[in-house]
Amino acid sequence: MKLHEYQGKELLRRFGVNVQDGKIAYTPDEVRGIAQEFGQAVVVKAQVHVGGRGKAGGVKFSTTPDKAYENAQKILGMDIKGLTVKKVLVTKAVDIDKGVEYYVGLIVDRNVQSYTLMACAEGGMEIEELAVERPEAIIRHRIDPITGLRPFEARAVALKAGFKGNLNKIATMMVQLSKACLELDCNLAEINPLFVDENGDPIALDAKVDLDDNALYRHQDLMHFRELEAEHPLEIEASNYGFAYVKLDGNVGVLGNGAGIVMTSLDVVNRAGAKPANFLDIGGGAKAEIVFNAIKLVSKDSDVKAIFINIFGGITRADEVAKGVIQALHEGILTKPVRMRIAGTAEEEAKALLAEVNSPLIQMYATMFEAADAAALEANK
Amino acid sequence: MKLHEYQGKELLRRFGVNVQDGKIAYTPDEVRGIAQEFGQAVVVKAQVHVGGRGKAGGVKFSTTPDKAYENAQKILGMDIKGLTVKKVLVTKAVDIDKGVEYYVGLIVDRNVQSYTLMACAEGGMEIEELAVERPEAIIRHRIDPITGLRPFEARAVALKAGFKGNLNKIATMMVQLSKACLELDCNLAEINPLFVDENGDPIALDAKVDLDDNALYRHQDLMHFRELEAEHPLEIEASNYGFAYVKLDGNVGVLGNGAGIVMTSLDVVNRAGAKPANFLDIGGGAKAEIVFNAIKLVSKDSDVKAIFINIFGGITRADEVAKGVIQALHEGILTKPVRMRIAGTAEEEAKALLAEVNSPLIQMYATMFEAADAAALEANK
Amino acid sequence: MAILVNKDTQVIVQGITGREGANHTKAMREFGTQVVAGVTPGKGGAVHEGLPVYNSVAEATSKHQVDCSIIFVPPPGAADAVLEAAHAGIPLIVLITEGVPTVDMMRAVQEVKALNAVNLSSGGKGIRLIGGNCPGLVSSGECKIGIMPNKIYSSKGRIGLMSRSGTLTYEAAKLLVDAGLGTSTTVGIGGDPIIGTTFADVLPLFEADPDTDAIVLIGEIGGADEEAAADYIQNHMKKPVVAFISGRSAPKGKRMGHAGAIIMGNVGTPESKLAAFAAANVPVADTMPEIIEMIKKIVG
Amino acid sequence: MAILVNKDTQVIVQGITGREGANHTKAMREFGTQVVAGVTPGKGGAVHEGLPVYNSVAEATSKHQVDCSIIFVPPPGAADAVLEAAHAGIPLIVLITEGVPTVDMMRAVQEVKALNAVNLSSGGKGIRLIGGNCPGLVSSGECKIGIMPNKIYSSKGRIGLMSRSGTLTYEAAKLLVDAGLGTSTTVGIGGDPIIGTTFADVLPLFEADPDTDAIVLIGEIGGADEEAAADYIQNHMKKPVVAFISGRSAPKGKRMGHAGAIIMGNVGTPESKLAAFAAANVPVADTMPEIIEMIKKIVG
Repeated sequence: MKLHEYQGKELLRRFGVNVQDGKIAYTPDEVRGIAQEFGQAVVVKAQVHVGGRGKAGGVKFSTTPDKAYENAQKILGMDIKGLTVKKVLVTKAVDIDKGVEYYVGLIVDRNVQSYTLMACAEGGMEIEELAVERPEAIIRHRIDPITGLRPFEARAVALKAGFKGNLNKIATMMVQLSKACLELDCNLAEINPLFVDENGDPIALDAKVDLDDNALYRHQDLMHFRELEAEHPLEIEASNYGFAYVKLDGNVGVLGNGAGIVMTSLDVVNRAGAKPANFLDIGGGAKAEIVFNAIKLVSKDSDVKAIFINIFGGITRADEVAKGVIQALHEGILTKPVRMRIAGTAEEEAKALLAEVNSPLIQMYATMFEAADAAALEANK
Repeated sequence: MKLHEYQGKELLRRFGVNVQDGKIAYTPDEVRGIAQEFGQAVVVKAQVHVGGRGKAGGVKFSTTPDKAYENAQKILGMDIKGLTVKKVLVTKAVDIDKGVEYYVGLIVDRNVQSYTLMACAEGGMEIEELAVERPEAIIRHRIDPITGLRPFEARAVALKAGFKGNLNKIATMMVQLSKACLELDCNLAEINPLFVDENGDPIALDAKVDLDDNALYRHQDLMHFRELEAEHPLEIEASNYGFAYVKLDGNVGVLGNGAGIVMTSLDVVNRAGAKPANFLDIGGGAKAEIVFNAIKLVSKDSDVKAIFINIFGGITRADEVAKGVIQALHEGILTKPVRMRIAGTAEEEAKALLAEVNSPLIQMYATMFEAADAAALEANK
Repeated sequence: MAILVNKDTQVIVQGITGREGANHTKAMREFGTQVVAGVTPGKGGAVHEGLPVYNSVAEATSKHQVDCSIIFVPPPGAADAVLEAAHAGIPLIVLITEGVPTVDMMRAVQEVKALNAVNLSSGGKGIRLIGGNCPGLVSSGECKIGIMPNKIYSSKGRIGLMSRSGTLTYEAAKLLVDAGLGTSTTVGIGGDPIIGTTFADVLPLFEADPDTDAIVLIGEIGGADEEAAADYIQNHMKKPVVAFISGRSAPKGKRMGHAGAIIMGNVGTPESKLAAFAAANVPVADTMPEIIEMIKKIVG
Repeated sequence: MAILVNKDTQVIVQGITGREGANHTKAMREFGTQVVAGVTPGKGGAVHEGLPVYNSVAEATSKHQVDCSIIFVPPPGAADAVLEAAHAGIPLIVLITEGVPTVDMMRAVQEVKALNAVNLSSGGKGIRLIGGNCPGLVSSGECKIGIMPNKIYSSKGRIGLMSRSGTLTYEAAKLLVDAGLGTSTTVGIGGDPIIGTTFADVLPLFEADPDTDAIVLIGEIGGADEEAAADYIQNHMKKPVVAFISGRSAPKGKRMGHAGAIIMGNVGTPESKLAAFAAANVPVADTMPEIIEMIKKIVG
């Protein structure tokens, strides 16, 4: 679960991380009020679940309440990568010229089977870009997931990264970030930029936190952070069904049983000359109803021109899949051509059911390639 | 820092431990009100910092609000081992006959250099007595202080101890207790009795928690638990001076620099045929003012008939000790005979200072034995 | 003999009384796996499908020779079940459960590795965790410790198969069987970000196995397991390996379901994986059927 | 040569820029100890009393041969300082700081022991922690790594001395010197509930030391360190040991200052300690001067 900057900061503050005072606002008037209350220069920052909002004009320094009002007018309602800005964070501004900007972040790293702490003296930049362009600029340190990061390790990382400022305070902030990750089950927790002011004190100017969905059951108090309107409506619906769903930008709806087979299905659709409209994993042992829901979901996507179903039935029975598809057809939900491959258990029964229905909308193929080719053909018509 | 039952329960509840509803009361009227509110049988329990309050009549089962009022009248103001009961905890009663009582506790155990979890199917008894009489009845398990107790270990301990009831819930309570110890820095955390009701659910009927004073700096939110009036006034004063002080029941005030030397001083006073009135460690490198404060403290104890000072000066200078004693004499605080041994640095200067003052109240000896004998002689006059 | 498990392997099932645990215990026994007992805390003393149920793994190991434990315990208790098995000294632990919190897995994997080192240094067989979020493993015709369909593993073959994905494993196994090749042992290492056993851990076992002639590796984008495997192959393997990578067309920076298949920086991209396999002279199939063609060319 | 430290031992001081650290660095150098550097995070690059100050222990070890670190870091950072030194591979770590939270010490001691095992198994010298809340250790006339008064350790003797209490150590050392005996090495193991090195850990070192003829053990009530020492003596020691136990008249169940001297159940009572020493044929002195009489009888 991705969190907004203001939510991430609220959580990090619980662990002692120094962040500037800030308040959330939904209207330019509210923004002016907050700026007046703070009585100093503020920054107005769009709260949306995408990166690159700075470049998109979603972050504006404002010297006066009126300037803040003006900036809020520009930012609220703005579209950033397809998402509308509905609220802004108004924070006290720091004097950027009187300090330095660093990067620190923790991320789940499968290569070291734990979190990796990353620290870089070049803050403010997108870490993904830096990781590609100059990986050597990033100091990496594996966190022991049982002990967590210890101050002595944090100091060593800060020294190695060449951070200037109060070494103990900067190390403490890293330790707090590590505690937050381990106790809140973060996939990712980044402070970028980590600003070190003229006194050497570190301040988190931004916070990017992503929580492990598998662990949300033990953080019921964080569930209120979830904002359904900020997610793609289909992603919300998918999550209600328990599906793993990712919206993509093509025209072939793709569904399968298992992340690996769905990823391969994306590849196969690409090979067939079309683009997948989504990733949809319906999981193992799927019954007719689950397949029905999956088709309902994919059919709602207006980008979808054809549906490619790729099932390898081990636990999943082919006839159950067929039943789900047929139900969707009968209920009038299925209006786009379905091209599918269902291998494995009860394949013959599935074929018999489909023969009975005999609809041109539903075609079954022996291999995933034939099914994908047929789906691509329909989608590209 | 020892906590009251109600404070201990409040902390354990934060970690998820199941305790019955309860409220604190200072008057019988308040007790009646709480019993009415609960609308069921209650237990009225004296909140004092000593063990054995049950045997002393400080815990009473009350079927009606009027009974609770009556019992509160008896308990409030009661003297238990020298402490006056000023408040009671009123809790919902459980049906003791419909369940079983166990013991679980964690204690800092220097022999395993960690906490030891102790579990015993014979609850309600004083664990110290049981440890002496039938140590084999107590299952002991070392806690890994880095990982804390894990559910599988807790289940194994519960099985070994022969606990009946919901195994997973009982194990969970033990895990919660371990988390509380590690996160709150407990010297000791006991649930005795751990009641398992007819459904197999565990409930903590009592809680005994003692916090590590050395770690209180990181638990500022727990400082309000400290109740100065519950401690011996001289212990409060000592703690303000930063002294380690324990009130004992003899007539010779004892002070020295270092826990080992003070303990040996107690032994020497005993050998001399007197009883120490206290343990007082003034610490290393003591200056005149610290010695002055120590004498002021010990002199306030009306049990003290003579004072034995035993200093081995390594960092501590003998002349500083002498100056402190002389200051106390001059300010009229020192009214009881001081018999002392000060070995080590600046011994000659100390002798010279004392010779100058030449008071019969202050005598210096070459060995701790002579000094202790002289102090015992004065005390037993 | 194949690797890791065979017809003599004695297995316990942690979480045997749950729905999944019960169903798959039945399927494993139908396959021929020697399931000797189950463990469900609080249900000790019960008998389930003719098998004794114990309160703890230690109780089970005190009564039975246990070579392996398979875990169906729900996510909140899954990592604890792994640690219980590891502390009881069980040499092979297979965690099927999907959706275990990542932090739990980090801690469990680290602790199992530490216990493994201690166990090995005191002359033991070591302690290995496979999974979580994996389909388990199966030595065809001998022993299945997992949830894969029985029928595609009924007859022995000589191809070692390992995969990060469940369904792709079945698909590959079926293609191998249909081609008249079949699998020696199939190991589903699991698709979660943090898993107990990686490709590089399994490769030396296949290399040493007289019943395996070649290995099929089904990888995914994300992480660097494939790169590490390529490195191992280049430096230590004599047997041929054929690889497949799914998700090669997935967009960057998107997390694809539970697979943890996310590309960060220049790590885990299809390009880095292809380059690593090229350097190790490992052919990479573009499609699943192409795997079979390549293997056939190799084993003749 | 004495044990643990000698004239060649090179020492760093963690917390050298604090008041205690600075004062005792001066005193140690006056004694003749080879202090080579100091460490204070954030003050790296400074020069303190002519010694270089580093930001980290690793920095210090990269520039100097370091055999030992003595720690004066205040309680909140003390355990972390221990771990820093241990992870930097320093073979001997002496924690002077008093008042370190018990949980911090539990974790540090456990981790140092694990690092010690790993270090030893890879052919290293091991990693040993002494203290906390201890006066340190001193090999008379050679090297003092601690806070004890210099003068009572100026000339070498042949009695090994170890103690849980600071001041009683000085007292015993002075009595030994005054009696014309003197100490080989004195080890203050510390009075806290959780410490890095116990009596039983020090005994084999004295047993193996050609410069030590007999050992004086200054114990206290509480805990079972004395019982463990008695057990070790009974089974492994040839050299004579004389013991002393302070607090024998202390009331049960009272915690005596920082000493952690509290009696629980039947463990740690004077009776159990006396019985253990009796079983090991270790004479127990009733008073400090009696220790000297006993030692004189033994070493003639």
